[in-house]
Amino acid sequence: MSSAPRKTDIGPPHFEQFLPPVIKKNYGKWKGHEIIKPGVMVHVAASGDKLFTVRAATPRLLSIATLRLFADLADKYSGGHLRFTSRNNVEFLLSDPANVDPLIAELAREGYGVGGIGPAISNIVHTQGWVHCHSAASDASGVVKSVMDELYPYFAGTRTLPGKLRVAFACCLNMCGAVHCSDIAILGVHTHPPKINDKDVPKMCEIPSVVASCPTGAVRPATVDGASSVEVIQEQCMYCGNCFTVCPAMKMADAERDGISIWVGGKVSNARSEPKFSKLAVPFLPNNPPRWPEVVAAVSNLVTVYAAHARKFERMGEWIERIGWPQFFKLTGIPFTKYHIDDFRHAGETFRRSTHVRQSKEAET
Amino acid sequence: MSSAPRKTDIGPPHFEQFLPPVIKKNYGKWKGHEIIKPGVMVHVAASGDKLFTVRAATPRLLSIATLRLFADLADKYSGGHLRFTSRNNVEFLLSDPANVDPLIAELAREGYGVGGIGPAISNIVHTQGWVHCHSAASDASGVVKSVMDELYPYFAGTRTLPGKLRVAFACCLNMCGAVHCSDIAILGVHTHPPKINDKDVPKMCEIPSVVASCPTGAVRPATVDGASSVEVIQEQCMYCGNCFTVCPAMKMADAERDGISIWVGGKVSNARSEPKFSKLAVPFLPNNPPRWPEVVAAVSNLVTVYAAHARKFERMGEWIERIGWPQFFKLTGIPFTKYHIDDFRHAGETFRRSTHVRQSKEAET
Amino acid sequence: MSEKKRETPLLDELEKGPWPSFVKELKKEAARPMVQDLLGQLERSYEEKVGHWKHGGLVGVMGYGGGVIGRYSDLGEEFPACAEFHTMRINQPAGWFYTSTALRTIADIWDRHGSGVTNMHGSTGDIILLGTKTQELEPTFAELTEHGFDLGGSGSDMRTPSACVGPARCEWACYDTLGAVYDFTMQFQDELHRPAFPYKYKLKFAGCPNDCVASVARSDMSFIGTWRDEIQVDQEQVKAYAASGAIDVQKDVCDRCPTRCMSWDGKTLAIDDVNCVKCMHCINAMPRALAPGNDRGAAILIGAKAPIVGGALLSSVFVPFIKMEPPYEEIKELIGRIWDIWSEHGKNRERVGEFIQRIGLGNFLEQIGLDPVPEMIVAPRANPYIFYQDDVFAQPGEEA
Amino acid sequence: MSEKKRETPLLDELEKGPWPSFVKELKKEAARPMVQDLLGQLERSYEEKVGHWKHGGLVGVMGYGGGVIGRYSDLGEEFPACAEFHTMRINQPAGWFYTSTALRTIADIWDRHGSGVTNMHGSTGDIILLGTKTQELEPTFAELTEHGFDLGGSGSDMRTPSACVGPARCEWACYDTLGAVYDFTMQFQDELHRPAFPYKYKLKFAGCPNDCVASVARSDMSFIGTWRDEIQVDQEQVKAYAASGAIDVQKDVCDRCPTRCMSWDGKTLAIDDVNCVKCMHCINAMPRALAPGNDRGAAILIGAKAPIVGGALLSSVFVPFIKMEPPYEEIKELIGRIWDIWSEHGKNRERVGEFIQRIGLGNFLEQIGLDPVPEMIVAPRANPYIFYQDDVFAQPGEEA
Ligand code: SRM
Ligand code: SRM
Ligand code: SRM
Ligand code: SRM
Ligand code: SF4
Ligand code: SF4
Ligand code: SF4
Ligand code: SF4
Ligand code: SF4
Ligand code: SF4
Ligand code: SF4
Ligand code: SF4
Repeated sequence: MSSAPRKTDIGPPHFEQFLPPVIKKNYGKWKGHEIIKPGVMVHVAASGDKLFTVRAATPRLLSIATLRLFADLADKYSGGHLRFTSRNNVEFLLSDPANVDPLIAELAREGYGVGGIGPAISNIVHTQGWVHCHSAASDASGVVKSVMDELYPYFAGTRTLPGKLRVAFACCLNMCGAVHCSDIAILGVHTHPPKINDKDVPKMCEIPSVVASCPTGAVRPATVDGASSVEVIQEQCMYCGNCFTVCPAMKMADAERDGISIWVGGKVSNARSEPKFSKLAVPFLPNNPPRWPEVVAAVSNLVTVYAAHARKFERMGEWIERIGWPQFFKLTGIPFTKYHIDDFRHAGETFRRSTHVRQSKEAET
Repeated sequence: MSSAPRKTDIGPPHFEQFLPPVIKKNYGKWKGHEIIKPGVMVHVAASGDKLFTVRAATPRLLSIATLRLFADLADKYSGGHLRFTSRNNVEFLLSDPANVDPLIAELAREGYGVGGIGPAISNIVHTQGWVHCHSAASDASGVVKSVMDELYPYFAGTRTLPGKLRVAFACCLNMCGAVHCSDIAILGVHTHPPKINDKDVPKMCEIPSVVASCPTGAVRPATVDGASSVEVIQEQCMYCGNCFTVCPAMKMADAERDGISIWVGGKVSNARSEPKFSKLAVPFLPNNPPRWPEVVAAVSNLVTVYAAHARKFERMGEWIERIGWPQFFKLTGIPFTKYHIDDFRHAGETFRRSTHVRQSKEAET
Repeated sequence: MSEKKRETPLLDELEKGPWPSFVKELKKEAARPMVQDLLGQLERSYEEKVGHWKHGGLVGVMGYGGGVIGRYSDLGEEFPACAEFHTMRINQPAGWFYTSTALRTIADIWDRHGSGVTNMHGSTGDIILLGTKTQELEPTFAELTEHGFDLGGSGSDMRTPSACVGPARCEWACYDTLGAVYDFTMQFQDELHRPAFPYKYKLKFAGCPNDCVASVARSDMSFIGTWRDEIQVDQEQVKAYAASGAIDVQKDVCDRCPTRCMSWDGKTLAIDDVNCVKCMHCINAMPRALAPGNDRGAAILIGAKAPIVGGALLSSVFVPFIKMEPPYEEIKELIGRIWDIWSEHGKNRERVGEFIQRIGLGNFLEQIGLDPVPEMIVAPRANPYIFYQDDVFAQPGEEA
Repeated sequence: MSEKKRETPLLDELEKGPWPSFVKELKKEAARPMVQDLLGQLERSYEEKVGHWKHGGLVGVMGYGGGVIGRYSDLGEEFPACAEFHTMRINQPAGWFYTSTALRTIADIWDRHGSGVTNMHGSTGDIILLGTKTQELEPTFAELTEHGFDLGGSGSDMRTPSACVGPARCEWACYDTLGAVYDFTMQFQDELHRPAFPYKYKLKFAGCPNDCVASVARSDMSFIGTWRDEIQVDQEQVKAYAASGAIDVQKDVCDRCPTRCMSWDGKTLAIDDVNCVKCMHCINAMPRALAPGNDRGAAILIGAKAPIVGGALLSSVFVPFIKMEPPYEEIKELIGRIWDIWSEHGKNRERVGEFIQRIGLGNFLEQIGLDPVPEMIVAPRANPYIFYQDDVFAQPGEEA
């Protein structure tokens, strides 16, 4: 565009220029906050100054039309100031409490509901899916939309929860996002070994890298019709797709056998208990676009059971650890299968190496 | 000896013939027990019958002279009935409480003190050492004797403890005995790779088994002076001695570099907390016969610190988990080194994957 | 074909319901052929239950090795307008703060050069500009830099660092997360833009142990704010919480403290701070009454990652406590030493967390010159396979 | 040389002190040349800090593959009387009960045929007869069987099972440990005496979760007594404990319950038995007040072992609860199925615990025809590397 010397390595704009005046003034000097109503909180500074935050949902995938809409709303209600959150909501940063309700009304009109603060369900951290990624075993945005439509009352504050409940979605085992440490993780899975295009392998792939990429050593060099390619020992493949990441000629996608698994009980905060991984709840559900009813039902069931049984502040994983996994499977009605038992590197660590077992036949929480 | 048809596979004698009458009568119908004094307890049956147990120390390695002595004492005081415990003490099973004190007196005269019941230190589970095993990195009986001479007050009940404290000894990493799950485990260690006798390898060893025996893959087939033998990649060897177990031509013993390591905080009971492995406390102490003063001092220090700080019922490992390992190292004065950090298969599981850290500089229990 | 509007009955279903609809977002830009074809291809994916993107390709801007993800359709004939559909990753401002002007600037640039579709934001934190052609990459980049924006990371480089809102709005921030993320990002521009590592390296900055950027799960190096001294307690406010009935101080607070180091007699909340592990729970539960101490800084943790290849990892304690003060020299040197040894000895596609487990944390510490401390571990080794070195013989009995 | 008494100044040190001395024991038999030489060789080990035994040799009794550990001195010239010094492992009576007569029988046999030195008992549980020559093995064996004793295990066979004292003296025994250990030992005489497995297989029987035979750490198959119904509570006795001051019911009992399923209001001890994990603590603490329930049996755990080769393991839950009633058919069949598949597919020197981890517990269960239950695990897998099989497609939505 311009013929001036090319600028590189300038880094991001300095954040300070984007901070509202009340933040600049009270930076690092906040004293406390309170949730005023669903999606709205006020932070109070030592100086007595107040900052009102209105948090609205976004689908993360935003058109520039919407960016302009948000800019307009910010100009109108929050002195042109807004931010996005680490879970892809948008937050308007208001100084004048009188602007809160009009802003909420206008956001609602445009389809961006307000909520997600406190012991609630916030936005689903998610990924690209069929919108942009080559690896996806499912769409991302469609599943997120379907699930959040169902869980919306927990976002908007019309239904409450014992503690925060973080849902995440990833469309393949690369797990872009903190899927592996979420209260409920929805994970796209391939369940079929890669289909090798022997013609393309020598052109597109470095065979040693492909062999090295496989966590289970299922990929071996092979000669096919006189040319060097690879073969996959089918029984050793657990469909991670890592070979495909390094070798486009090993396609994973499979319309009938790609699907979704559901994992529960992870967290990242250090509050009370240490961060933990999510654990397998439902091994496989089919891809059923556009609304993935099986996935929605399964997630909804998990949320309902958790909401009914957990104690105040208890995250999903903390609740399950208190009542024990056998009881979790009983309460949720999810069948326990051999797939639930880990069989990878650290498998033994998940075995119950004691007699600490709830023996009662009719165990209830 | 006899010319009758050879008897085989008859199994052990049936235990019932060895039970005292009071046990036969009340088998499975005991109601409770009480510790009367150090080393003496009474069990009361539903019928009201009582059984008095006097537990005496043994060095486990017993002469037949002593077996005959025990037999005589049993005839004199317990109707000829006695048993040994799972920790190699001997228990006289008395019906007449009047016999308790005379028995104790006679045992004491013979050098077999009474104790080890309740929250005490009992006998050290141990192994063969230089008395019988080819694998030993230290003697067993000598270390046990030296340590128990020091800890004797905790056995005899003149010093008390918050809970049971189980000490175990094994003379090599084969760990014959529950060394890996003891409150204090004393473990003989080799710290030098095997010395290969290339002449003997082909005669005495199956090379593929030797190669397979090495947990780290340090053993490789090699040709030495034209004959097939093995070589050991020195940096990959962690001195487990497993190659020696399958191949006598790979000697581990090394007078200067064999020694002792100390491990703490294991348990096997399910009481309160789940069974746990012992963890490394002191990586290496020299073999210093006949009395291993460094080992005795280290064990004694551990017992003293535990006795001073743990709460009632708390086993060593439960106490440490409550106060945290940093505090354990501080209180015991044991230096924390890189050796304490696991680097084998499950290494990552021992890393602190949270910020749950006691930050205070002057942490005390 | 892109000229005539394709029907999207399946996607249309996703315009319904209370949650904001990504389909509506796409349709807002559907006047553009690129988005029209994207909708068409996506509808096809919904029908067929498979994606239609080919494996990425090497595209980018001059002099940079990362920041652009090349993407081609495998239905390019049918949907030519999105046959090329690369994304650009733009380094976000710290804490994702914007003014309306800044947001419009981005919108305008993307209006001129791309699909008009974005992600606000990508999982790593970048602004994602979703879909453009190769020929537009350079012009977009020129306009972005013109307006003060630059690319983020991709490939085997340092990835765009991110931070929680921190002192800008949060009373619990134990250090300046925004200041730090900006400083480190600027310091390591070269490492961000020119992949030269064995694999990616992510930094995330959280102001306190609540970890609102999920750093412990998602970054090779997590800076998590914490403190060393006593929790600040306003006893009157504790009583007020108790009186209000909103909080049962014994049950909701004391009994949920992970080390049970608090006690409450109905009047005074006593904290045995020596045993407090700074988990934040009591502070979260009674924000008006409690606050982190005054001796604040951060714990540095290392090695989180997703499952590929060797299994997922959470970060683990590396520096239990450090003051977070600009210019952060000590930390930058530490990072430099880590990158040096990992770059030299790490295998291709081996994250630093896996590298450390492979060579052993003890050895790693030795090589970068950091002392082992017991705070790094949950417990010492249980496994007796110890690689003894000569130093153990030098100090017999030292522990007694 | 064995004719003249050798000085043992180092060993003599170990005759001092309050703990019974193994050196005194040896000296009680020192009239025997074999023990005289053993003392000499041992003194040498104490001087030189190395053992002087050669790697075992293949010796045994006719028709048996185990039960004897061959041992030769590497100083056989100097100490000829203990140049051969094999041990015999004799299967102990269940619970290590003896009469004086039985003990004298053993002493007499070993007087005639061996060193006169024993271990009461070996770590696995056997009576260890310590030191004899090859030529004495058969005669000793004949005398032993004559008197009703038989050899125990060694090598890759079932090893001598052992049991805690159980119902013979303990109020907490949830099943007949002694009856069971005798029954299983008799049932599997062939497997005990003739090594035919990939490696050793140990069985241990503990009457309750206190596990006084350390079965969870030391046996490939642990039978640990437990119960399914409510703990029996005598409230009067609880009050008596509280009143005595010996026990602080809240602090010492309720607060130490692993699931905190007990509560105490000063008068009544309430137990939420559904959440009780049968750890025994409260019962141990107040034996007069509490007792295990009436619906008793055992949990079967599988796979404990020492570190060689792949690392130490504790046993893990295999059958969460089973009634322990003779003739134990169901359990014996289960053991048979385990041995079959492990013998067929186990590698040489691979313990069953390692075998299960290698092939996967899920697959193992499938092969032996046992249903997976969540009691077997601490938590489901966190790792997404799942070997899906066709059955997952058969049941879509079944869990909803
Ligand atoms: C805005 C945001 C930071 C940002 O820079 O964007 C943020 C802001 C706040 N967090 Fe957070 N957290 C934010 C993501 C997170 C995350 C990260 C995530 O979800 O991926 C976590 C870790 C979640 C986990 O453990 O899986 C997180 C765990 C917490 C916790 C700990 C909750 C717990 O019990 O485990 C608190 C304390 C609390 O809520 O009591 C907290 C508290 C807060 C407070 C109250 C802090 C304050 O005083 O300002 C803020 C508003 C609370 C709220 O939303 O309920 N924040 N918070 C993020 C909002 C995301 C959203 O749109 O919903
Ligand atoms: C005799 C013996 C069983 C046998 O068949 O030989 C036995 C007998 C009793 N044990 Fe035990 N235990 C015996 C080895 C064990 C072991 C195994 C070991 O040490 O290798 C353990 C597991 C230790 C561990 O966890 O590392 C063991 C863990 C217990 C416990 C749980 C203690 C805890 O808090 O963890 C109790 C309950 C208690 O003491 O409160 C117990 C309780 C008892 C009682 C009170 C049971 C009873 O009512 O009769 C018996 C006497 C107690 C005592 O010695 O203090 N027994 N007990 C063993 C005596 C060994 C010795 O000579 O010292
Ligand atoms: C765009 C984004 C997802 C999103 O929708 O937000 C993304 C997209 C991709 N990720 Fe990611 N990752 C994205 C954040 C993450 C995160 C989350 C984070 O950074 O906090 C993770 C988990 C944390 C971690 O780093 O481990 C993540 C873990 C992966 C992995 C697995 C890495 C591992 O060590 O396990 C791969 C596979 C690889 O690197 O080969 C991967 C690979 C990919 C690739 C490049 C696909 C590939 O196989 O080469 C995806 C390109 C998709 C596309 O078409 O645009 N992505 N990826 C995120 C980057 C946006 C941004 O810059 O802000
Ligand atoms: C005699 C005894 C030690 C003692 O002093 O009591 C013993 C002695 C030996 N054990 Fe053991 N083990 C003895 C109980 C144990 C135990 C404890 C137990 O059974 O409760 C264990 C730990 C539990 C387990 O089985 O894992 C044990 C784990 C080992 C191992 C490691 C096995 C593993 O899988 O990790 C080996 C090495 C091997 O098998 O190659 C081993 C090997 C040996 C050998 C045969 C040495 C060898 O390398 O071949 C030792 C012969 C010593 C000798 O000269 O007599 N011994 N061994 C114990 C048997 C006496 C008996 O029959 O009652
Ligand atoms: S999770 Fe997998 S499919 Fe989804 S964006 Fe990341 S790499 Fe692509
Ligand atoms: S999908 Fe994963 S397990 Fe299967 S061959 Fe490829 S890399 Fe290996
Ligand atoms: S622990 Fe090692 S040295 Fe000791 S008896 Fe067992 S195998 Fe032999
Ligand atoms: S001692 Fe152990 S690690 Fe060393 S070579 Fe032998 S088997 Fe391998
Ligand atoms: S991580 Fe801590 S400092 Fe940062 S926003 Fe969350 S609560 Fe506040
Ligand atoms: S911060 Fe956590 S550990 Fe510290 S006192 Fe509060 S609840 Fe307890
Ligand atoms: S294991 Fe239980 S039943 Fe057996 S002796 Fe110990 S306490 Fe009694
Ligand atoms: S047996 Fe253990 S788990 Fe059960 S109530 Fe007693 S202390 Fe609690």
